[in-house]
Parts: sequence; C-alpha cells; structure tokens
Amino acid sequence: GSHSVVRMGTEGAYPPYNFINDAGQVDGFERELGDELCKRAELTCEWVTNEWDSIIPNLVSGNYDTIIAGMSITAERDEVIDFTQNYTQPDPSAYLVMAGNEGVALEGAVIAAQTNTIQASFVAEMGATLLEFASPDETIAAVRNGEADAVLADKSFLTPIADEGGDLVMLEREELIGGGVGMGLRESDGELKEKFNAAIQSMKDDGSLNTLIAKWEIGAAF
Amino acid sequence: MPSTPKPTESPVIEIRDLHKRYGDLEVIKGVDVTAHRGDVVSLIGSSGSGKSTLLRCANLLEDSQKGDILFNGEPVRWSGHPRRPADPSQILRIRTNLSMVFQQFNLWAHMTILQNVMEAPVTVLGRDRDEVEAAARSYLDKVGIGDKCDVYPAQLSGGQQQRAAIARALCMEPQALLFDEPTSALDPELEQEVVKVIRELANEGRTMLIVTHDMKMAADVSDHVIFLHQGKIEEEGAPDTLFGAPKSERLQGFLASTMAV
Amino acid sequence: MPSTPKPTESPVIEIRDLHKRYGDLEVIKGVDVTAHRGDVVSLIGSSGSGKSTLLRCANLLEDSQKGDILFNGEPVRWSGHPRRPADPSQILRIRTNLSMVFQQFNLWAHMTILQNVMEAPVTVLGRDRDEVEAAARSYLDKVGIGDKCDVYPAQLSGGQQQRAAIARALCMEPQALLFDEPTSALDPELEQEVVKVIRELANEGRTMLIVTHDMKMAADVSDHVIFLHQGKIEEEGAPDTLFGAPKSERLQGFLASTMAV
Amino acid sequence: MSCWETLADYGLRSLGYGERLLPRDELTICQQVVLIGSGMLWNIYFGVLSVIVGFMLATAVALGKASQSALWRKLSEWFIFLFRGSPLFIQFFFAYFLFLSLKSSFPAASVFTSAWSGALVVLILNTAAYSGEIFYGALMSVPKGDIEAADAYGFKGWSKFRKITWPTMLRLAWPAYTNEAIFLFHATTLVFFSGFPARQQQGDALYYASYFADKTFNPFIPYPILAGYFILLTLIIITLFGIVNRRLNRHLPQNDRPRLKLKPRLLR
Amino acid sequence: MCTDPSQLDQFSWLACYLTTPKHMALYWSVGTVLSLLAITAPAALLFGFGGATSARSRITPLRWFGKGYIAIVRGVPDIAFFLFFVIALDQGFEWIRHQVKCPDWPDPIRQGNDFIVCAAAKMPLGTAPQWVHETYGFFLAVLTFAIVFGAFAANVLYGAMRSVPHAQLETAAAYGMTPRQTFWRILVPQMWVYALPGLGNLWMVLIKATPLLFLLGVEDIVYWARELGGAKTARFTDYPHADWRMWYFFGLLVFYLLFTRVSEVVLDRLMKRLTHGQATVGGEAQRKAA
Ligand SMILES: Nc1ncnc2c1ncn2[C@@H]1O[C@H](COP(=O)(O)OP(=O)(O)OP(=O)(O)O)[C@@H](O)[C@H]1O
Ligand SMILES: Nc1ncnc2c1ncn2[C@@H]1O[C@H](COP(=O)(O)OP(=O)(O)OP(=O)(O)O)[C@@H](O)[C@H]1O
Ligand SMILES: [Mg+2]
Ligand SMILES: [Mg+2]
Repeated sequence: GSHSVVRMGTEGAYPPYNFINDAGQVDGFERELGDELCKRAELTCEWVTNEWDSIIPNLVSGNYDTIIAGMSITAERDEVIDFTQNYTQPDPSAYLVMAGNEGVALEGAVIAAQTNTIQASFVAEMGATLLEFASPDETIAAVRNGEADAVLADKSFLTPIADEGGDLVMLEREELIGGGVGMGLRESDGELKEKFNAAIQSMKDDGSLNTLIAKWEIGAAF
Repeated sequence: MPSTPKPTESPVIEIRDLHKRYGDLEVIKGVDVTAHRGDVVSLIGSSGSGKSTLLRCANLLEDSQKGDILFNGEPVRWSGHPRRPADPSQILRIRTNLSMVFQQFNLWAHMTILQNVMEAPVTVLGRDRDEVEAAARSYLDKVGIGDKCDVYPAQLSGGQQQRAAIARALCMEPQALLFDEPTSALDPELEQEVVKVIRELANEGRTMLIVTHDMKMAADVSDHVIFLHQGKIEEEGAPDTLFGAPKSERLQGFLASTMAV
Repeated sequence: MPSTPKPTESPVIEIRDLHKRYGDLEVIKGVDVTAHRGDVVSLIGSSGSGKSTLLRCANLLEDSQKGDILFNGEPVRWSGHPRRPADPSQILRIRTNLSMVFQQFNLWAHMTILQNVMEAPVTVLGRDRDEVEAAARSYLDKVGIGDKCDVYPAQLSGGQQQRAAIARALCMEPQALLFDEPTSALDPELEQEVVKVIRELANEGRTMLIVTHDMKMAADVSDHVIFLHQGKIEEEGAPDTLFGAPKSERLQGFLASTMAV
Repeated sequence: MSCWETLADYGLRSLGYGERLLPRDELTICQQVVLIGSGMLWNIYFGVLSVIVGFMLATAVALGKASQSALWRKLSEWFIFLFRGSPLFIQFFFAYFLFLSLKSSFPAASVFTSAWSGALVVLILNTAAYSGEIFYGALMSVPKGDIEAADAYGFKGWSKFRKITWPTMLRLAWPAYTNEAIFLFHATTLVFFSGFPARQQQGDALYYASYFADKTFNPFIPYPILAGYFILLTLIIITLFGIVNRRLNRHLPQNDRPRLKLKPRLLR
Repeated sequence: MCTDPSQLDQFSWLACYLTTPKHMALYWSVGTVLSLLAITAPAALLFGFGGATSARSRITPLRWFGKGYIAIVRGVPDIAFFLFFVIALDQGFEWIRHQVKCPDWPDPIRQGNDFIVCAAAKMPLGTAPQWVHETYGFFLAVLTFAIVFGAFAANVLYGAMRSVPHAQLETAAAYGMTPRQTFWRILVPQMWVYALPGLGNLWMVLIKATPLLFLLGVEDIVYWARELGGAKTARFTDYPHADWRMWYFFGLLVFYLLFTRVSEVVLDRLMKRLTHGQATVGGEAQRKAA
C-alpha cells in the first residue's frame, strides 16, 4: 500500500542501536540512520516503541510499518517478515566476566544471557549452564553478584560497559552468531522495502553509513 | 361471630386437598381450607404439624405435589414437575393481595424499620411515596414502635421486630393476610392490641389465616378454627364448638394442657 | 412454692443496681435481681422493657455501665472503659455454670441438631463423647424431637428449633439456666412439657431466670416474679401476691389484658 | 518424529529430564503442547505448595488481625499491608536481591536464589497476606448469634474458633478464597517471567510458550495452548474447591430447584 | 547548567536529574496508570455485574454465555491473556471496520502472516497523529483489563448474590415483588456486604496488575522505572550511573503502598457503612466500639 506516514517500530532499550535519551526521545544509531533513510526515500516517518517480545506480531498485524531495532537477519525471521539489505556487518557476541576471573573454562561455566535471544540458544547448545534473565541489565548484575561466571551478549552492547573500567572485563573469545542487522517489513509491503533498500544502498555508496557506524561504535564498516 | 358463608361470592382463599412433601417427609397430607371475605380462620396444632408450611403454600412460596389453591375463585395454574405456579402475572396478582407475617419475621436487614414497611407499597403497588410514609408511620404507631422508625432490625428486641413485621404486612392493605404466630414474642398487653387490630381488619372485610399457639386468641378472633395434626385436619369448626366440645381425642388432649394451669 | 432464702449460702446469681445503655438509649436503669439455689425467678414486662438485655448482661454477653453481678457470691471483675469483664478464666467459670436459651435460638447453622446439643459438653466441659451423645439423645427425646437428630436447624419448624435450643442448654447440666421466652414458639401441650422440665430442674437444685410473656407459666413455675417496666423494676414479689394483688397501676394495666379474654 | 516420542523426549524437560536442547526449527503443535504442558509442572508445584502452606499462615494472620493483642494485630496488619500493597514482581525483585545478599553472609541461604525455593517463599507469603485479609473479612461477617451462643456456652479460644467460628468463616470466605487460589496459580507464571532466572531452559509453562512465540513469531498458537492448560487447571481448582464449598454449605436447604426453562423456539 | 561538572555530587544535580524529560515521562505515566484504574474499575464492575446476572439468568443461552465468560476468562493468567489478546482484539476491530467500510476490497485480509485491511479500516487511521495511536492503545488496554477483571468481579458478585439469606428474598416474593424488583431492591443492596471484601481484594489485585500494562503497549511506571533505573554509561546520557533499579523499585514500592493505603481507608469506610446495624460480628464490633 501507499504510506502517508511510515511508522518506525523500535525497542528503545538497546544502546547503542536504540535507546531513550534523557529527553525521553528515541535516540541512537538507528534513530539517526532511520531519519536519514526517510529523508532520502522522501517519506514522513514517526517513531514508535514496542516491547521486544511482540515486536514482530505487531508489525504483521499493521500497528507500525517497519522494525528498526537492531534485529539480526535470520532465516527464521525471514520466513515471517521481509528484511532490507543489512545496514551493519554481522556483530560478534562477546563474554563479560569479573576482573580476575578471565581464566574461567566457559564450557563448564554458568553463563547468563537474556531470555529468548540468539545468545541464550547458543549457550544452551555449547553445553554450559545457561541462566536466563528477563532483561540485559539483570544478566550483567548476575555476573557481579556471582550467580553467573560470565554473560554472553552482543559485543557492541558490552563494549561500553567494559569500557567503564569497573570490575568487569571482556574476554578475547568471540562468537559469530548473529547476521547483519536489517530493517524488518511486512512481506506484503514490497514497495516500501524497495524504497528503503535504495536508500540504504545510497548511504552505503556515499560512505555516510560508515560514518554513522563509526560514530556509534557499532562494529566493522562496509 | 359464627362463620357465615356468603354463597354469592367465591371464597377469597380456598385450598383443596393439598399435599406437600420435603424429600421423603410428607408434611401436608390433604388439607382443605376455605376462607371468605372478612373471615378469620385460625390454624392450631402442635409444633411440626405443618402449620407454617400450609401458610407458605398458600402464599405460593412452596411448591406442592397435589391439590388446588384458589383465590377469589381463580385456581392457581401449575406446570412442571415438581409442579409450581406457572403464570407469573397470576402469582403477582395473588401475592399483592396477600400479605404474610413470617414466624421468624424476616425483616430486610439492610433497611431501616420505616423503609421495611414502605418498601412493598411503593415498589410493588406503585403508591405515592409520601402517602405511604404517612401510612407506614401510623401503622408503626399503631403497633407501638413509632419511635423506632430509623433503626435497623438488628437493633430491635424480639417483640419489636415482630411488631415491625406486622406493620409491614398491614401497610400493604391487602385483601387477605397470613399471620404465622403473630404474637409469639409479644406480652399480653400487646397481644390484646394485635387482637384488636385483627378484629378491625375483619370488620373492614379482610380475610385472615392465623397460625397461633394461643388458644384464647384463637377462640377470641376466629370465625373458624382448624386443628391440624401430623399434616391432616383432625377437627374443625366454630371456636365455640371446637373449644367447648372437642370431639377427637387428640384435640381433647391438646386442649387439656391449655386448661391445666 | 414460696421463695425461701437460704441465708447460709450466697445466692447463685445476684445482680446489683445494673445500668446498661445502647448508645444514647438507656435500657436498664438500676435493676437488682437475686436468685438462690433452686430458685425460679421470672421476668415479665412489656416488649422492649429490657428483659432480654438483662439476661444477656447476666451472661456477660453485654458490657454494662454500672452495677455489680455476682455468681455464688463472687463478684465479676471489670476493667476498661466501656467496662467489660476483666478475667477470662472467671468468665469461663461463670459461663460453663450458666446455660442460656436465646430468644432467637441461635442454633449453630452448620451443625446438625445432635451436634448442636453435644458440642459444648464435649468441647468445653471435655466430657466423654459417647456419654454426652446418650445424654443429648435423651434430652432431645424429652423435648420431643428425638427423630430430628440428624437434620440441620434450617430444616426445622420454629417450635422444633426452640426445643433443640432448650435441649442444648439442658445438656450442659449447669448450675443455673437463663431462658429467654422458652415457650414462645410452642403449643400449649409442649409448653406444659417445658413447665414440667423446669420444675424438675428446680427440684434438682438448679437456679433459673426465665423471661416470659406467659403469665400462667410465670405464676405456675416461679418462686419470685419481677415486673420490669422501661428498664426499672416496677414491682416484684411471690407470684401469688404479684398476680393476686398487684399494687402498681402499670402492673394492674399489664395484667388486665391477660384476664381480658 | 511421532507425538509419542515428543512426549517421551520433552514431557519432563522442564525438570531437566529428556532432550538436552529445546526444539529449534520445524516446530510442531505437538512439541508446543508437550513442552508447555511440561512447564505446567512448575506452575502446579508452586501453586499447590503455596496454597497449602499459605492457607495455614493466612488463618494465623487473620486471627492475628482480629486478636485483642495489639502486638499481634499490628504485626498481622503490617504483614498484610506490605504483601497486599505491592506488586508481586517487586516482591520477587526485592526477595531475589535479599536472598543474594543473604547468600554472601550465610552460604546456606544460597538455596533461596533458586526459583524452586526462593520464589516459593515469596508466593507463600503473598498468598498468606491476600487470603489472610479475605479470612479476616469473613470473620467479621459471621452472624453474631452464633458467636454469642458459643460464648454463652463457655466456648473460648481455640475450641470456639475451631468449632464455631472457623466453619462459618470458611463458608463465607470460600468464594473469594477460590478466586485467590486461582490468582495464585496464575501468579506462578510471573516466577520466570520477571522474577527468578531460568536455569538450563527449565521453566514454567509461560517460559516455554514465550519461547515458542519468539521462535515462530506467532503468538496465536502457544499462548492459547497455555490458556487452554490454565483453563483446565482452573476448572480442576474450581471443582475441588466446589466440593469443599458444597460441604461447607450442606446445612442450607437446597434451593437449586430446576429453573423455568425458556424453550428455544428456533426449530419452529 | 545541569551537566556542569562542578555541580555533580550536589543537590542540584539530583534536581536536574530528576527533572529530565525522561523522568517527566515517568511522572506522566503515574497519571496514565491512575486514569487507567479509574476507568477500568467501573468498567470491570459493569462487566462483572453483567456476567453475574447473565450467569443466573433464566434464559439458557444467556446463562451459558455468562458462565462461559466467567469460566474461560477467569481461567487464563492475565499475562498470557495480555500477550495475545490485545493483538486479537485490535485485529477484530479492524476486521469489522473493514467489512463495513470496504465491502468491495479485492485482496484477502490475511496474506501469509500479514493482516492487511484497507486504509480506511485501520484503527486508528494511518494518518492519525501519535496521540490518537496512544489513546487507542490506552483504550484497548482498558478494555482488556475490564474484560479480564470483569470475569473475576462477576464471580464475586455471583457468590455474593447467593450469600443473601434466602428468607430475605422469599419475603420479597411474598410481598408481591417481581423477580426484577426483588433483584434490585433486596438482592443488590444486600449483596454488597458479602461482595465488598471480594471486590476490595480484586481492586488490590487490579492495582498490582498495572505493571503488566507494558505488555499492552502502554508505557507504565514500571516500564519507565526499569528504563531509568538500569545502569547507564556516560556515552548515552548526561547522567551516567550504576544499576539503580533498587532505588526506582523502592520508589514504586512506596507508590503502591501509599495507593493501597488510600484504597484501604476508602474500602474500610464503605464496609463500615454497609455493616452498620447488621447482626454480624463486624456490625457488633462497630456497635461495641461506639
Ligand atoms: N443492639 C441494639 N442496639 C440498640 N438498641 C437495642 C439493641 N438491642 C436492643 N435494643 C433496644 O433495647 C431495648 C430493650 O431490648 P430488649 O431486647 O432487652 O427488650 P425485651 O424486653 O427483651 O423485649 P421483647 O419482649 O420484645 O423481647 C429495646 O428498646 C431495643 O430497641
Ligand atoms: N426446609 C425443610 N426441609 C425439610 N423439612 C422441613 C423443612 N421445613 C420444615 N420441615 C419439616 O416439616 C414439618 C412441618 O414444619 P412446619 O414449619 O410447617 O411446622 P409448624 O406446624 O409451623 O410448627 P411450629 O409450630 O413449630 O412452627 C416439620 O417436621 C419440619 O421439620
Ligand atoms: Mg411454624
Ligand atoms: Mg427479648
């Protein structure tokens, strides 16, 4: 269909991709990216936050038109919705442990992860003891209070925490589980998908995407 | 006041061959009662003989298994099994012409005494609220609890509750009244007042069925007395004959105790 | 049976200058009652004069504002404001020696009749269950509802409930009994039975306070009659003198209605 | 894989028996039904234990609130206020935090950082507060004639309560208490949703339902399955509580006469 | 000036911090929660009353409907209900509007996983400003809450109606009141005494269910407390801090306790008025205390 206003759905709890800033507005890498894409595609856009668990059902049911929420492109998701081309390189996942505990044997350790994330499935499969928490904050807290030996999460999420220079350090070891991140759209919305694909391509081409990635320390450039 | 049937009019209340059971317990085993306009019929009999049940059947509060009940010659229509009155508009017509004073009073606990008395005339009969209030107050005065208008039933003594229940029945100004031991909680003085009220009502042409344990009262107010024994009418007749010359042995025994003291 | 004070023993129940109010309403305004072992004291008076309240005070169910209550010479200890009995073990001692039949019966709705009667002797007095059951059945037989042992109160007629309440009180085999209109729902025949029971109890040496509207019964069973009027004792004395030659005008008026019929 | 095999593999998965990994792709309805059902074991475990223990505690709390002693009264009032006054998930949050800090001083307290014991404690206290208030309300609605008769016959303390007050109190409280029991079973879904961490993907019914909703992106299958299980569980609770209710009300004359039936006129 | 490093550690820092627009959203959400409760409570009571009366109706289909509503909705945990019901409700509304507004629409509504109605049938319209979307979401949340808690209220009221002593109703019948009059004049006024404890409890549960609002797409206080309380690194905020959820949750605790306290006082008053003069232990205690 044609969209007079494109409603952009995001989570608002996943810095640096998207978060709510002090002014109460959606901010972050994806906010800047989204605004720029809309400008290039000559669309009027509006930002909406939605809770992660129901972010796809609400898209297909038409409550907003795109998902731009640090969502990795996976085959499972692609069956249900469509993705634009990726606008980040695949982001590795990393481990965070207490300083002094860097030598822990991960395969036999207790590893915290957020419920229903790719990291949680990964830990379950690698044979470590998985401890699932509802929010990313709690996974970090679990390491601090000794409930878990390590936390596995997106590297770009963990980097700022490790950079704080506190009691937590990141391990060298990384896991390549996620694909690149793209925008999610309804499968029936091919026209919109093409517009955004074109816009992303133009940002890739003129290097402005790389500038943004560098600014928000998202990971590797294109 | 001998019982004087008025053959031109059909009786106000007529019960024919009524049978009623609670589960396996047969409580009423074929009873006939006839009461014409202005008649006062007393039901006497020992405790558990089925007097209250009979009144409750007359008021269509209980289902019955067999027999007919007629009001002003109009038989109650039954349906179903166990049978019950079939026609809601008929039930309503009968009940608004029939007021009952319950053995346990059953005042509505959430209303003050005045509200208790006013409720049915206003909501059921649709009478004017102010008129009803005036009437209600006068009936409460009549039974001597005019000062208790604004308290709740739980704050009254037993006798006061009973009088409130009587006032409630009177305020309906019905064609017929059913009294279940209306003076059980009253002292002799008040009992006399109630007797006076009953006489007045009879003179106004109202029909009454009265269950009572007080033989003096039965003798005093009734046109007709029925002695119930184990769910059957053992003997009936004008009070003079019944109390003066009881025929059945059971009644003789029953009355003996009244005279005993 | 003239009242015979036994000066060597202190009275079983003694009430001195009792005052009781409900909110602003003063219900008992200085009443004295004395009952020795084996005494039967009747309380008569019009509805709302405070008879039930007096019994309830005697049983320590109501707080009172002033006055003393003594059992076997032992005064009830009070405390607090509004004052109430202070000593739980004393209350218990008094109450287990004192059984009450309530005006509204107050049978425990969730227990069968037999359970109602057995409950207190077994639980409170700790008597043997089998013995109590035998006793309970015999008391229920005595009041004529031996066949209703296993039904619940809601399935009984008014008079049957009252008799169950009497059986419950008797089964406690207490030193003293408080009866609040124990025959209000009973026919004359059963009333005679109850009168007989009361006489037997008196002969066994039990003390009784009886509230009644039945002057014949009062005259018949009492050693002493108290006429209560608006919370005060208007007149008292032996039944012969009180009923035979009432002095106060109020009592004369009150009794006139009894004789009226 | 047949559904029976699925049952064998995942029937007790929530307790850690059977397949180590959860199914990941080509999810069948059967897998969803079996795993969510397996998770129900946890809900039942939490619900049953806290109903039983909570009932006893609630009775004590209600008595405390009605007691003459100011100490017991205040204690019960505050207990009820605290647990009835705050959302369960905040209770879980603080309890988990508290157990964690206890653990650092008493290693023995470390069991409570696991859901099976820590969440159970919270649920017990929570239901005791809610039911305690219900019982207290019912206590206040007991007909005064019953109590007076008991007083007059010298009943006191425990025997008065046990024999006279308690049965009537229970009878009056029962409908509301049934509601509370149902709420409690429903509240058990919060344990892993926002309370305690799930270990090795062993969680309750909601945990697995949201696992499937996340994997299939279709909430209209796993959640209705979960709803179905809970409706079944609720019906069982209602039936069991209904049996007790009938027993509590057995003394009332039956008024459940067959009702006037409006005959459907559709076929005419 | 709020980010002036010299002012850190000072009271003014806290003052600045607590007045960021993001905190304003938290305070605003308090209003959202309160108004949701204010609208939901009477709505749920209405649903409950309807449910209870239909459950005891003489008309068989209506009775089944009432009993079914109570049994089914009461059977499902509110979380589970919220996780799929709102979306279903929303789709339901749009489907109906679609049937009415675009009867000639050629495409199917379900296309694979997608749910697509014509633009005119969208709720709210795609062109509507954000506040309309939020209000609509709020309305959906109220409706969902009312349906869920209505079922519980129906159960409480149903039980309360059965607790009214039969003699009281019988007397009304004897005085010629129609079933309708008996219902409104005797049963309904008397049932409140029996219903109020249960309804009060339900109200408490309802208050405590508001943290689930975020599942319905409404940003409630708990959402904001989580959001604000989580650890913040200096890169994304002017006010970095460690995990402060403890404090925010403590604030929530105080809010809920206060709110409960106020509710209790009001419910107590109501109960006092209802038990006034009644022959129960409660009425008796009131009398003796006077
Ligand atoms: N709970 C109460 N609250 C307020 N007033 C009450 C209460 N109970 C009784 N009263 C009042 O106290 C007075 C005395 O009541 P009581 O029950 O003692 O009368 P009684 O002599 O037993 O009368 P009856 O013969 O009618 O039973 C009455 O006027 C009554 O209205
Ligand atoms: N709801 C009931 N269920 C079962 N049996 C009942 C029920 N109500 C009354 N009965 C029985 O029916 C019989 C008649 O009761 P009823 O109340 O008519 O007696 P009554 O003549 O009014 O006695 P009373 O003078 O004692 O009031 C009694 O034996 C009683 O036990
Ligand atoms: Mg009777
Ligand atoms: Mg009295």
